[in-house]
Amino acid sequence: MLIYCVIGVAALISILLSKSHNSMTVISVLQSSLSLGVTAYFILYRSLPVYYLSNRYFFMDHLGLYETLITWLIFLLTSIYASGYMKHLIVLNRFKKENLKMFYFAFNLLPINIMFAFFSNNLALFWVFTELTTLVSAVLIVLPNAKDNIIIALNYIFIASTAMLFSFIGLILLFGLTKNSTGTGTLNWDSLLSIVPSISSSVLALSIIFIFIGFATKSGIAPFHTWLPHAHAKAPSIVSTLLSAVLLNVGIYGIIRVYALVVHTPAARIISVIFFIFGLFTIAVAALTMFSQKTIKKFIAYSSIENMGLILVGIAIGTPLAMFWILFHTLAHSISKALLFFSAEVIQEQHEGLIIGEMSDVLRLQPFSSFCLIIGSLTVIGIPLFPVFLSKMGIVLELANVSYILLSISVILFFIVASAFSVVLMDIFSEKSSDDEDLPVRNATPLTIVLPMVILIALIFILGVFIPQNLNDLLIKIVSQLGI
Amino acid sequence: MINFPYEGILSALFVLVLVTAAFILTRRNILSLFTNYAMQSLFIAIIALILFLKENSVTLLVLSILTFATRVLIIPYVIKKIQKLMRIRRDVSFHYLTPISSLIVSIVLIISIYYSFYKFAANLSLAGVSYLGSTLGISLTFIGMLVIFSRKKAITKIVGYLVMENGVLLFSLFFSELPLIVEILIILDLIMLILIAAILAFGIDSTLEEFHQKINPLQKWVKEKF
Amino acid sequence: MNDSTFVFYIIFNLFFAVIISPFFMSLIKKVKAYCQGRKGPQLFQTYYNLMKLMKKEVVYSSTSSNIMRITPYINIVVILLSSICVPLVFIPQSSGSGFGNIILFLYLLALAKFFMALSGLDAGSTFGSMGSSREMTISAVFEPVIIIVFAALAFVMNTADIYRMFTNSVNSSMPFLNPIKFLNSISLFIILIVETSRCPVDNPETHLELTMIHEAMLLENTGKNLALMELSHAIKQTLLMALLINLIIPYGLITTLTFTGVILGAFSFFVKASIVSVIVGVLESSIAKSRLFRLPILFMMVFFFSFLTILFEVFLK
Amino acid sequence: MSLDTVSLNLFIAGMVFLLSAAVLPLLFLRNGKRMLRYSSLISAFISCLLVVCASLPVVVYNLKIRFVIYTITYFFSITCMIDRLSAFFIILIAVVSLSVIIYSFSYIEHMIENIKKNMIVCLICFFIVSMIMVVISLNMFAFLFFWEIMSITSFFLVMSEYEKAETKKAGLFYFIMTQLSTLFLIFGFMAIANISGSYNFENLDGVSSIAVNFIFVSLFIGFGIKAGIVPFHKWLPYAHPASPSNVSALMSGVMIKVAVYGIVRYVVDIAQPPLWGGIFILIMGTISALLGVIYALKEHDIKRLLAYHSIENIGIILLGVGLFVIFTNYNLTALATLSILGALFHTINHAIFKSLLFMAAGSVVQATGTRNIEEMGGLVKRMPFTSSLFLVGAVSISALPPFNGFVSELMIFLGFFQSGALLSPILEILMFTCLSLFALTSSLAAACFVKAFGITFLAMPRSDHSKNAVEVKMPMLIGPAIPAVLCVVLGVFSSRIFTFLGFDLPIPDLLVISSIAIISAIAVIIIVKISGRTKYPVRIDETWGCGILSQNPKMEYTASGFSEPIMDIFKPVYRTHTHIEKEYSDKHNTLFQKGFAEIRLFEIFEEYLYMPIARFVMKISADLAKIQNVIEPDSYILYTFVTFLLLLIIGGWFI
Repeated sequence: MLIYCVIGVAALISILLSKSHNSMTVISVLQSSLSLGVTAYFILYRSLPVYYLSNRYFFMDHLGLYETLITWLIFLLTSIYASGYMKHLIVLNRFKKENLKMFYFAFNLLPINIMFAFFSNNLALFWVFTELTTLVSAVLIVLPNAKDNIIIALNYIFIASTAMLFSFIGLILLFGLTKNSTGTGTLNWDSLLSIVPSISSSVLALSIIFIFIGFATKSGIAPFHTWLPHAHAKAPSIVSTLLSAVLLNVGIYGIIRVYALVVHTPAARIISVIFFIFGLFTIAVAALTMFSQKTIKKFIAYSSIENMGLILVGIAIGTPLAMFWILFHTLAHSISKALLFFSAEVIQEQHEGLIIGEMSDVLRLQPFSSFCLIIGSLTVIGIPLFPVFLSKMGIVLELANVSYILLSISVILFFIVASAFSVVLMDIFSEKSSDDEDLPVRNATPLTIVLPMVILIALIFILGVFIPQNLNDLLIKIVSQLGI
Repeated sequence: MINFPYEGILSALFVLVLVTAAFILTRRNILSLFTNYAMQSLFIAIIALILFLKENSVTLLVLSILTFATRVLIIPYVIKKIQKLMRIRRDVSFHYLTPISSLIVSIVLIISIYYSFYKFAANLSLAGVSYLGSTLGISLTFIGMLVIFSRKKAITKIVGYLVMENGVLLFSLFFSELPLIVEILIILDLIMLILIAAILAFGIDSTLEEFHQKINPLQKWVKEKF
Repeated sequence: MNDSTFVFYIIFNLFFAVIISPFFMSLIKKVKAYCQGRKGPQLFQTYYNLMKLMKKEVVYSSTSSNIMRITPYINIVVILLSSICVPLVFIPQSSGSGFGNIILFLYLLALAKFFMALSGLDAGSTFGSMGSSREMTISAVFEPVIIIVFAALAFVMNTADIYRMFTNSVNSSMPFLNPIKFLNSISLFIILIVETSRCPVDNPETHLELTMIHEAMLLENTGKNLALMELSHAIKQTLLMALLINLIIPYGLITTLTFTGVILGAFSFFVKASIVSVIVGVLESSIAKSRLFRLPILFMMVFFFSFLTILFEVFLK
Repeated sequence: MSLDTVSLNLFIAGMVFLLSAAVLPLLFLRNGKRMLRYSSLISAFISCLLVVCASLPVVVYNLKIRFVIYTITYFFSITCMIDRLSAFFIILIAVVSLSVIIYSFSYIEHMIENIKKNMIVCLICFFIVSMIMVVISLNMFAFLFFWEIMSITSFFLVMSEYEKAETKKAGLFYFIMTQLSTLFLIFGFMAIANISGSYNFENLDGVSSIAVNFIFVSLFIGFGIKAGIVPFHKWLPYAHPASPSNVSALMSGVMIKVAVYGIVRYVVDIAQPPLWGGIFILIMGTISALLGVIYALKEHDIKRLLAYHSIENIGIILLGVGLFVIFTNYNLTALATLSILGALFHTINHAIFKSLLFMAAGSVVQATGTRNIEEMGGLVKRMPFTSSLFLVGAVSISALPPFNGFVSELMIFLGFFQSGALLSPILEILMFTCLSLFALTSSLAAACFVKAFGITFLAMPRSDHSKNAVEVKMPMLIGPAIPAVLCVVLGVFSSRIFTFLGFDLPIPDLLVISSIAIISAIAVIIIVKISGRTKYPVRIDETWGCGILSQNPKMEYTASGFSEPIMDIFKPVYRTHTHIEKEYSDKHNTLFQKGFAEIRLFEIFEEYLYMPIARFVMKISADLAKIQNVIEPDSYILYTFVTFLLLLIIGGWFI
C-alpha cells in the first residue's frame, strides 16, 4: 500500500517540476508501469486480504486488486497513446501549451485517486474518493480549448455530486443501523459483512437503494446516464477512455460491494428486482439511442452505457456464476472500450468535423484504426472469437434459470444493439467518393498511437479464446470472498 | 446542564432553516442568496451546538465549530470573491418551475417524505424531534436539488448544491453522527468541489480567453500554496 | 427367365411403337381432310415424308450452336425410352429396374420438351423463341395438372408403376361405365390433346407465326433432324393414346407371352388406336384454336376432374 | 487401429490443414505474390480431401465418434460428435468447398487490391472450418460459437466489395437477419437446457407438450431465417448477388444446408414435433418453394435468379422433412424413411448443382462484366465449356431424368403419391394441394431455367460485352466440372448408392435406364447414318426470318419477353404497379413534353414486413436522441430528481 503512495507522490511532484511535454509522458508511463508491476506482484504472491491503519479504514483484497490491475493497465496504454495524441492536439491549437502541466497533473492524480477508492475498506472513505474522482475528471474534461466543454464539465459535476449526496445519506442510514444493532456503528466493509444479516431488512433495503442511486450515476445507469455521452464526445479521447474504461468500473465496484453485503438477507429480493428494472431500462435506452448517433465517440459512449446495464443485470442475478462472468465482462469491456476510443479518435481526427454520414474513404485513409474499430465493435457486440461472447453467453445462461421473460427481453435488446452497431458501421465505412488521386492527406499515426492498439488487440484475441488459469482462480477467489 | 425546553428551540431553528431555504428558492438577487445560505449554515451550527448540550458528545461540538467556520465564513467569502469577478447581479430566469410552484412542490415534498419515512421510524427508535430533524434533512436535500434544476445561472446552482450539503449535514446530526475524520474529509471535499464549480461557473459566463487568463493566475496561486 | 422376356418386350414394344405411330398421324390428317370435304393424303404419306426427309440436305443457321445438332437425337432417344415405360401390347413382369414409374415417364417427356425449347431459342429467330416461350408457359401450367391426374390414378390403382396399373386394369372387373373410369378417360384424353399440341391448344397444320407453338420450335430443323423430330412427336402421340386405351379398355392387353396373344394384342391395339385417332381428328376439325390465356381454364377443368376422382375414391371406399 | 480412430485422425489432420490455410494469407496480408494464395488454397484442397475420406466410413458403417476439442471454462466446452447425419453433411460441405477452392484459384486473381485477395482466401477457409464445426458440435455452446463465427465470416465475405451501394444494403440486411436467427436459437437452446438439464443435445421425448412446442417454433424460426424460408428470405436475394461468385456458391450451396442440418437434427434426434408441427413445416415448405420460383421468374440478374432458386429448393427440402414428421406421427416408418432420405438427398443434390450454377454464372459475369442476362447472349460459342457446365446444372435443377435433381424430387413425389390411402380425409386434401403446388414449382423451375440458359447462352450476343467475352481459364472450368460430374454420377447411380447404404427404395434404377438410352442412341445414329446418305454436305445459312436480310440481336426474344406469358398468368402474385412521370411544357398541363413510365414490382415482404419495423425503431431512436442532445444540465437533473423521488416514495410504501 505504501509503495503505491510513494510512486504516486513521486510522480506528481516530478510532473510539477518537469518542463517539457515528453518528460511528463515518460513520468506517467513510468508510474503506471511500476504500479502495474506492483499490483501483479501483490495478486500473485501476497496472501490477501491485508488491512492497514488501526481502524482498518484501508484494506487490499482480491476484488480491489483486480480492479486496480484494470485501472493501471488502461492508464499505462492511455499514457503511451497520450504522448503522440497531445502533440497532435497542441499542433492543431486545440490545447493550450501552458495548460499541459495542469492536465498531466490531473491525468496522473486520477488513477491514484481511483486506486485509493478501490483500497478503502470504509464505505464513507470510498465515497469521498469517488467524489474526488468526479472532480479530477471534471478538470480533465474542462482543460481543452473548447467553450462547451465547460458547460459539460459543470453538468457532469452537478449530476454526479447531487446523486452522490444521496448515497451519502444512504451511508448515514447504514451507519445508524449498525450503531443501533451493535452499539458502536461502523462502515468498514468486512465488519459490515458480518453485522448486516442481523439488521432489520426493510430499512437496510432503503439504505441500499439510496447508496445505489449515487453509484448508479457514477457508472452511467439509465435515468442518470445523461452526463456520459456529452462528456465522452467532447473530452479528448485519452480522457474519455479513462472515463469509460475505468471510472465506470468504480461505480460498478461500489454496487458490487453493496450488493455483496445484502445478497443473503431477505432484502435481496427487492434489491435485485430494482437492479433488474434499472439494468434492462439502461440497455433499452442505450440500444435505442444508438441508431441515430451522429458522432462515433458519442455512439461508443452509449455502448458503454449499454454494457453497464448488462453488468447491472448480471449483478441482479446474484448467483456466483453470474458474478464470475460479470467480473470477466468488466475486464473485457474495459479493453474493448479503450480500443474503440483510440481508433475512433484517429478516425475522428482524420475526418475532423464530419459527422458519421459524411465521412468517405474511411477504410482507405486509416486502414489500421478502422480495422481496430471493427474489431472493437465486434467484441462489444459479442461475436464468438472475442471475450464478450463468453460473458454474454454466461449471463444469458444464468438468466434462463431466473426467469424466461427477462431472458427474452435482454436477448432482444442485445439483438437491437447488434443491429445498431451494424447500421452505424455501415454508414461509416461504405461511403467511397473519390478515386485514388485526390485523397485528402493521411494523418501520420506514430508508433506511440499504434502500439497501445496492437497490445489491446492481442489482449482481446487472447481473452476471447483462452481464459488464463490464474485469472480464473483470481475471479473464483473474488466471488468466494464476496460471500455470494 | 439546565434543561430548558430543547424541543422548542430545535423546532424554532428548523423553521428558520426552512425559511432561509424558501428565500434561496425565490430570491433573484445573487448577493442575498449568499447571505441566506450563510444564515442557514449558522442555524444548523446552532442546532449542532444545542444537540451537543443535550447529548454532550465531543464530536458534536467540534462539528458545530467546523460547520460554523467553513459554511458560514470561508465558503460565502470564496463565492463572493468569485462572484465579484463575474460581475453578474441578478439571476432572473427560471426553468421548469416558477418561484410559486417550486414553493408548493417543496411543501408537498416535505409532507410526502415525512409520511414515507413513518414506517422506518418504528424500528429505528427515532422519537419526535430527531425523527422530524432527519426527515427535514432529507427534504432539505431535495429542495436543494429543486434549486439546482429550476435556476438558470451556474452560481445559483452552486448555492443549491450547498443547500443540499446542509440538508445532508442536518440529517447526519439527527440520525447518527459519523466519525470525526470522515466528517472532516467530507468538508474538505466540499470546499474543493465549490472551488472548481465556481471557477467553471465563471468560465461559462465570460469568454473563453478571459477564462484561460483567469485560470493561469489561479494556477500560480495554487502552486504557491502547495 | 423374365429378364430375357423383358429384353424381348423392350425390343418388341420399341419397334411396334416406331412402326405404327406414323400411321396414326396420317390417319388423323386423312380424317380431318374428309371433314373438310377433300380427299387428303394417302395413309402411308407420313412414312414417305420421313424417308424423303432422311435424304434431304441438312441446313443449320449460322447463329445456332451444337444444341441444334444434338436436340433431335436426344429427343428420339428419350421418346424411345419412354416407349419402354408404356407397354402397348403385352405387360412384362415388373423388372427390378423400375422402368414403369409414372413420374419417370412424365419427366422423360419434360426432358424432351426442355431440349426442344432450347433448340427453338438457339436459332435466334423470333418465331422459334416465341414458340419455345409459349411451349414453356403451357407446360409450366399443364405439367402439374398431368401429375395430379397420375396421382389420382396412382391413388385409385394404389400403385405408382404403369405396368402394375395396366395389370390391375386388365384383371380388375370394374364395369365399363363406372364414374371413376369415365373421369379418368376424359382427363387422359385432354392430356393427349395438350401434349401432342392438338387443336384447342395449338394448331399443328398451320405455319402462321402467331398461332403455331410446337411447329415454331421445329422451324429451324431440316433434313434428317426434322425427320427425327417428326418421328418422336408421332411416337409420343401413340404412347399417350396407349395410356388412355390400356387403362380404360384393356381388352387386347396380355400379360403372359404367347405368340397368338401378341398378334391378337397388336391387332386389337391397332384398331383401338385408330378409333381414338379418328375421334381426335373429328374433334380437331370441329373446334377452333383458343387464345393462349384462356388455356388455364381448360387445365383447371382437368384438375377439377382428377380432384373429383380422388373425392369419389375416398368417399366411396 | 480401429476404423473410428483412423477417421478421427484424418478429420483432425484435415482441420489442421484448413486452419493453416486460413492463417497463412493473414500473415502476409499485403504482398500480392500468387504463390502465397495458391499454397494456402492447395492446403485447403488437401484438407477437404482428408475430411471427405474421414467422414466416408462414418456414413457407410454408421459409426459414432465423440471427442472434446477444447474447454474454455469448466462448463463451456467444445464437445463434438460425428455420427451418420453430421458425417453426411460434412461430406456435402467438403465436396462443395473442394470445387469452390479449385474455382477460386483463378477467380480471385481478377480482384484488384492484394489485401482483398488475401483476405477473401483467409475468410473462405475460416468459413469452411466454422461450417464443418457447426455440423459436428454436440454442445449447445459450441453450436452457437461456430454458428456466430460462420455468420460473421460470411458477413465479411459479403462485404468484400464494400464500395458499391448495394453491398451496403445487402451487408446490413444479412447481418441483422443472422443476429435475429441467433436470437431465436438462444431461446430454443435455453429452453432445452432448462428442461433437459444438460447443455448437450439430449433427446427429450418424454417432455410436456407446451415446452416442446415453444422449442420447436423458436428453433424452426431460428434455422428458417438462416435457410431463407419465405417470410425471412429477404436477405438471400440481396446477399448472394453482392458477394463474389465463389462466396455465393459456398453460401447458397452449403451455408443454407447447415441451417437445414439444424432442422433435421432437431426433428430426427432431439424431439418429435407434433402432427401440427409437420403440417406447419409442409405449408412453409410449399409457400417458400412456390414464391421462390415465381420471384425467380421475374429476375433478370443471373445471381439473384439463382438466389431465389435456393429459396425454392429449401422449400422442397422442407416438404420432405414435413412429410417425414407427418408420417412418423402416423408411424408409417417406410414412407417416413423415404421422405427424410428424399429431403437429405435433395439437400446434397441442391448443394452440388447450385454451387455448379453459381460458379458457371460467376465465370459468365466475369467474362461479360455484367450480371443482367438481357445484355448477354451467344456465349455458347464463345464460352463452350462454361455453357455446357451451366446446361448440366440447369437440367439437373429442373429435375430432368438422368441427373440427380430428378431422383430426389421423385422420392418426394413418391412420398406424396403413396400417402394417399393412409391418412385422414382433411390431411388428404392438404397433401393433394401441396402436391399440386409442388408439381407447379418444379415445372416453373424448368421454364425459368430454359429462359436463364436460353437467353444467356444461345442466339446472338445482345451487347458488345458479351460479343467479346472469352472463355475463362482452366481452374474456373475444373472447379465447376467436379459438381457437374457428381450431378451425373449421383443421378445415375442413385438407387445403387441407396441399396449399398442399406435402404431399399421404390425408385427406378437410372443406371439400367441410361445404359439402354445409350444403346438406343448408338442404334439410332447408325440407322440415321445408313439411311440418311445424301449428296449434299451440311450447309450453314441464315436463320429463316420471313425474308428479312440480316438477323440483328435487337430482334431476338429478351428474358422479360420470354417469361411475360407466365407472369401474366400469375399476375395477382406479382402485383406490379406502374409508375408514370409526365412533364408538360405549359402550366395548364396540356402540351405534353416528355415523360417516363416504368412497371415496378411491388416487394410485398419488404414493404409490409421489414420496412415498417425498421422505420418504427428509427423513429423511437430519433425521439430518444433528441431528448438527450441538449447540453444544459437542467433537464437531466430534473429526470434524476423525479427518479429519486419516485424511488423514495415507492420504496417507502412497498418495502
